[in-house]
Amino acid sequence: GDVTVFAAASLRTALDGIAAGWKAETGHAVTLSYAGSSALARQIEQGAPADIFISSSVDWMDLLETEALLAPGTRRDLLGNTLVLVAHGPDAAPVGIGPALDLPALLGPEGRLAMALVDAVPAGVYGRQALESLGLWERVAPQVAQSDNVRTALALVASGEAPLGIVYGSDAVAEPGVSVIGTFPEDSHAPIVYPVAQTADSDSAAAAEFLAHLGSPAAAASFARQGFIVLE
Amino acid sequence: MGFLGPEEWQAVALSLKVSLWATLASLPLGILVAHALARWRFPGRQVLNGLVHLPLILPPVVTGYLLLIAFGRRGPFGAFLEETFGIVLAFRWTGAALAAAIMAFPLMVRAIRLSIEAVDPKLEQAAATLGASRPWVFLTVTLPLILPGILAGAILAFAKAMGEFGATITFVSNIPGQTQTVPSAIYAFLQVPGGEGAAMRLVMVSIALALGALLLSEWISTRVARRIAGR
Amino acid sequence: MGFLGPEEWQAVALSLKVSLWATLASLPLGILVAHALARWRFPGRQVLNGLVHLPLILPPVVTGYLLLIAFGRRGPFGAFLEETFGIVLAFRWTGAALAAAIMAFPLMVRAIRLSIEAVDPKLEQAAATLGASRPWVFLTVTLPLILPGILAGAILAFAKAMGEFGATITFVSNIPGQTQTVPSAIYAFLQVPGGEGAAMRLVMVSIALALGALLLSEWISTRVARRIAGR
Amino acid sequence: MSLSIAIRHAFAGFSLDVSFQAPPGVTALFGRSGAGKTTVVNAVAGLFRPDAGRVAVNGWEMFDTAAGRWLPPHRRHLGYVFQEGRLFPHLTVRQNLTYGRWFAGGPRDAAEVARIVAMLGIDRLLDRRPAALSGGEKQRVAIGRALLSHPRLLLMDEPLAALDEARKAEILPYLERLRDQTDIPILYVSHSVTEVARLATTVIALESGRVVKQGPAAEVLADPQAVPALGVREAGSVLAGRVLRHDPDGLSEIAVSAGRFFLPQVAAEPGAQVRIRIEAQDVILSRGRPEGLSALNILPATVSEVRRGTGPGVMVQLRAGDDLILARITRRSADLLGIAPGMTCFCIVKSVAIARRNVGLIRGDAV
Amino acid sequence: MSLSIAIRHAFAGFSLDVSFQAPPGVTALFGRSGAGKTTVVNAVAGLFRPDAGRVAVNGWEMFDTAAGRWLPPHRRHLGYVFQEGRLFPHLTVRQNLTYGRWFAGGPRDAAEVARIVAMLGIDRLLDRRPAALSGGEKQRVAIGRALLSHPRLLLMDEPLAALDEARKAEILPYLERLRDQTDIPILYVSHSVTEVARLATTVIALESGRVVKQGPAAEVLADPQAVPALGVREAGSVLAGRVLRHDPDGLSEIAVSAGRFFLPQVAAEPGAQVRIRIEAQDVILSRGRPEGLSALNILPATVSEVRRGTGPGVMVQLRAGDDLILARITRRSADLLGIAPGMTCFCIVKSVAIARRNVGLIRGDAV
Ligand SMILES: Nc1ncnc2c1ncn2[C@@H]1O[C@H](COP(=O)(O)OP(=O)(O)OP(=O)(O)O)[C@@H](O)[C@H]1O
Ligand SMILES: Nc1ncnc2c1ncn2[C@@H]1O[C@H](COP(=O)(O)OP(=O)(O)OP(=O)(O)O)[C@@H](O)[C@H]1O
Ligand code: MOO
Ligand SMILES: [Mg+2]
Ligand SMILES: [Mg+2]
Repeated sequence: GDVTVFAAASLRTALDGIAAGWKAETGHAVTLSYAGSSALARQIEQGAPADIFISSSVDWMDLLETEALLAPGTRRDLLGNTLVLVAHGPDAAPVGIGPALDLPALLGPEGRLAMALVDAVPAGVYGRQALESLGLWERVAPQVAQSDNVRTALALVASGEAPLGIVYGSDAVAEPGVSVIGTFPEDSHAPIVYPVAQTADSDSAAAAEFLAHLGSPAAAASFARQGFIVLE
Repeated sequence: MGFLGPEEWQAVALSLKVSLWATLASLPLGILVAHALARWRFPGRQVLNGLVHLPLILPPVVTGYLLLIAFGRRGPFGAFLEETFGIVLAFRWTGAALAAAIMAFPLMVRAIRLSIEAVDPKLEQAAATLGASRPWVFLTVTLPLILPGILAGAILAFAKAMGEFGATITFVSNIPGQTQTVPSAIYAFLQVPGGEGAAMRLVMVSIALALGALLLSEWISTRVARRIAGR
Repeated sequence: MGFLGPEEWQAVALSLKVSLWATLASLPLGILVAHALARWRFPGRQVLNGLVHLPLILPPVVTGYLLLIAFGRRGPFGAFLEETFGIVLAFRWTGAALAAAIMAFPLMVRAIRLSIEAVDPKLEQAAATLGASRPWVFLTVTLPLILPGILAGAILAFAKAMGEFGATITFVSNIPGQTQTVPSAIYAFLQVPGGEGAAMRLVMVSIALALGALLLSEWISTRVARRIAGR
Repeated sequence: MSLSIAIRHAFAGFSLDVSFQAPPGVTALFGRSGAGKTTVVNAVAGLFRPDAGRVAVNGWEMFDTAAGRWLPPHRRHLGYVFQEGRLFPHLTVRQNLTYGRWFAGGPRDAAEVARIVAMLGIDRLLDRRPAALSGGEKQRVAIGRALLSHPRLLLMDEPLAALDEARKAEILPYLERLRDQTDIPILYVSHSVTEVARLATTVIALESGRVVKQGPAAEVLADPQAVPALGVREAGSVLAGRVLRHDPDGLSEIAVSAGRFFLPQVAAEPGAQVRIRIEAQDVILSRGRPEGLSALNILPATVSEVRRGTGPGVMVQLRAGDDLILARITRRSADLLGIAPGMTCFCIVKSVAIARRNVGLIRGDAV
Repeated sequence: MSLSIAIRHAFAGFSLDVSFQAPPGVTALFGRSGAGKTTVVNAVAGLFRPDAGRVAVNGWEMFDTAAGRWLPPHRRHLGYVFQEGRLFPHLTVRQNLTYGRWFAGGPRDAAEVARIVAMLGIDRLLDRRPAALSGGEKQRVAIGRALLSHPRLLLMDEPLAALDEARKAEILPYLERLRDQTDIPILYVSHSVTEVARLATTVIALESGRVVKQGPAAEVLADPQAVPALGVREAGSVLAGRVLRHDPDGLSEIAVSAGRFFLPQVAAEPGAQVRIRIEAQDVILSRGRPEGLSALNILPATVSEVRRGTGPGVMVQLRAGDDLILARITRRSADLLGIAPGMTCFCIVKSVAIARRNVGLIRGDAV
């Protein structure tokens, strides 16, 4: 009756709470394995005992789907997120995000813009798309410092190492060392989506139940508290 | 229990188990390979040497990825092991131990190899003239003389195993109670807002354990050296 | 150039530069610390020993965080270095070298320490009776005798530096041409579906370089050993 | 032949070409520092593989380049006492001693260990480790270790050099007994002609990697031509004798072919065969039988050969009964006395001049 | 006093309590294996720190527990020839030789190196490394290395044990010259009374960590009471003499207080002072002046002391002129000849029985 969930590491706080609640409710235990979406997807390719996969990137879920590793009809978009510009310090002045934004000036000559890897990690990819669509990328690109994940990028800003960073709204929510000084327009980048699906190999009866539970109001509240946008 | 939650204690226990097994199970092979590299001349010696060092050179994620491809359930070795011996490594603590052992192997081998090279071959010759065949020379002369080196290598490997993260999480994922070692748990904490406190507590436990092992090994090898020096 | 793109070649060049500097710059300190641990008895010896080993025990990400806190521009050491010497580590290749050096330091120290312990103190005594003070004994007797060990330690450190990823990217991030080392580039490729091919090409380059260094060191130390053995 | 050795090897700057056969007993390798003695012994032990050669012990071939045969050291059943000890530092003295026995598979006779330990005077040391031993103590343990491994051939590379006279005197009889009571051949390297004369059945003199003299010990040692190879100070001859009786004043009477010999307390029963080495420099020649001298041994003899070198000394070989005696006297005395082949005279030898170490036993009648 | 040493230390199972003063020259530490010789030398070198004691060389205090003084080895300016060589394996022979000179800061005399190299016979080896040397070759290099470091005190722990007689004979004169021509005191460990008698100014006999006999060499060696400590075979006396002339037949005439002595070719100019060691066992006593003997040296003497032990031998001390001669004869001869204090008789010594190594030079008139 137990369920194993492979989930993108950034979902940890929310999912831990949801799983605990569900266990109290149903008695079914949920095992949660958090890692980067790429690692988890590859593991599922290699027969990992996952019943449910929650990815932070559409690409990896797409790959599993084309390889027929997902239980048909179980995939749905679970969560969305916003992309925000954060600055060091608790009360930095907000800026207007648009083609007129002079990021190099904000950064100063030495300052770095912290992002996740702009070609590889979803948050970085979205960030680059946004900057490109706003026509800001060309000028700021030389000053971008890319981290292996959003949390490290955020840490660079929180520590003051980088004055500005582009991260998910959900990441900025609970970090006292930074303030959100602007949110990128939804249409400046591809939709930020966390898809979920049951795996083809899953034979857990409870898996479908938990999958459904993820859409429950309680779960939605939990996700929302962490700054995610609950889709559907 | 107040310092760490039950899941964290579980990670600590698992890390200890994984690191211990990784160290102990790879020790005989480590000694053998170290001996071969130190004392034998055979074709392919440098290839073996290079192979042993690969995990050191490669980013851990790559090692983990290669392990996943080779020893995953669908991988050639993984499938073979499962079919013939019923051994499953993928996504089990045994896999974590394999990853840790492989990552720590170059360190273990180097430490042991250096200590073998420091043994005076004249003593081994003397043993041979007294009738000891190569294996016996090794067991009765070389091995006792390199015990401090073996201990050093084992502890080094243990420490590395306790800290190993990249290869482990890539190979066997991060499943609490199964493959979630202390470093993976630390990683998971660091990925969400507010997790730093819990992460640092785990870091402290992990430092305490590994340093404890380290000091123990220093103490033992000092004693052994003193005994040999006849003091 | 067809095998790798220009950005990848840049990463290769940078990795070499970072690893070389990390190794060479930490070597004197490594020898000093190894010598202190092997031959001196002083209070705090075990603390030093533990400190040296920390990077091995900790998950690399944690080391990266700690570096960031200590050596970032706002960190106590980072600010000091910048104000007094104008040295900036954050987001520079120098920071990558520092991260690599620190991650490789335990390996370097252990290798050198073992080789120092293998030097017969009786030879050092003989040098002392001939008028050599401690530093001279070290320079003229111990050092030449441990050259193979130093070489081994340096190459080990170099190899580790070539593969270092977690601490580096956390500390100095990934700026093409500045801090994007080969492992970061590999990691980036592995994050996207279908990136494995490009990653594996980089892996091969990185293996070739590190193994080349390794074989070179083996060859040199065999020659040195042969010379000492008078063959 | 018990020992058959042929070894050829070229080092840079030194080439070795040694070949000899030796009957059972002790074969002494004698030669100056750097002559190649250790190298030969190492080749016999299998620790060094020469370019070409053959080594056989009692017909058992251990090495033969022609036949492509090469036994590894541990299959050769040798006891090797090294020039520099080579004790196992991690084992106690006791464990060092019994190390080889363990592999020999022979009888585990506790009394044997006790006997050898007592002979070597290392009882006090059994529980120490080598690092806490003095130089001589180490060497004694090394000898015991080799002896206890039940070897088929004993290799000894200057085993006694680090020992004091008293200890040497204690160990030599044991080596003699080994030589006489067992079939174990011994290849013995030494700088000391005393040791060689006392122990050796066969002497092989090496010079710069070549055999310059070889043959039965008594012959080589009494050969005036061999004197340069052995060193003038060390020249001397060996007489065979039989113990007649022990007198109450501590002297033993020995029958030699030319008469009677008096020696201080010989440790052998009446009837025992002994060999007596007489150093050439200890022999005084006299035309007539001298009277009123403190020297007790006066043997009539006939000069058989006189060898004059460039120095002030003359080597005189005399026949006394069936034995050969070598005397070294000054040229001046030789001229004054008119020493020439054919002349008869008396050989005078002090009893006490013949050190106990110069008296050896043959065929174990030791007490 | 040139050398003043007091050392107390307790090992588990062995305690050392040695204290002596010695005048300039060579101080020989003599004693059986395990007596504590190396331990004393190590304490002097500063390689071993005893529980308590004091070491001073020519008034220069290197160690004094009472004063809390302890100089580290490299500040002591010693040349130490170790029992086991300890050459630097990574340096060539040449580099090993000049290692200490480098720190000594004294004159860099290339001729000095050449001279010592020639004396030690190691010219061929200069570019080799220690691993390619034989046992004796290693030891010769070690001696050269110590000599070339311009030491204020030379420590030699059985330096010649690994060398053959010929090489010993070559090196001994050099040590003598060192003793006589420089102020460098030498602390010399040896098992060989020959070496001791030839070199030593002062003899310190150790037994189980205690000094059992000490004093000027001539005295200790001619003391019949000292015989047990030194070993009966090694007893002998030392005569002072002056070279008169060298005869064309290769003999040298030496004036001693009791008459004239003939020795084979002494390497010293007429007029040079020499010391001649005569082993007690080489002396024959005769009631009357013997005739027709090949022995050339016949000195009139008066018996001054007779020491009978339990064995067959008797030790006789005689006064010949101003010198003391020790003779070891059998009890039987002593009785036959009626040897007793006060009796006059003749001491007969063969010229060739006095080995060249037993003739030493005093105050460097060497040729
Ligand atoms: N590896 C080598 N390369 C060149 N020469 C060597 C090598 N090993 C030994 N020799 C030379 O071979 C000769 C014989 O050496 P060996 O050790 O057999 O001498 P030995 O007769 O035992 O001398 P000793 O009495 O001093 O021990 C020496 O001149 C030595 O220098
Ligand atoms: N660390 C130690 N612990 C206990 N006993 C020791 C230690 N070191 C030396 N000894 C003992 O001290 C005694 C003296 O040793 P030392 O080396 O001075 O002898 P030695 O006179 O030089 O003998 P040799 O002539 O055999 O070299 C020996 O009995 C030895 O066993
Ligand atoms: O060095 Mo790694 O990056 O995670 O173990
Ligand atoms: Mg030799
Ligand atoms: Mg000694």
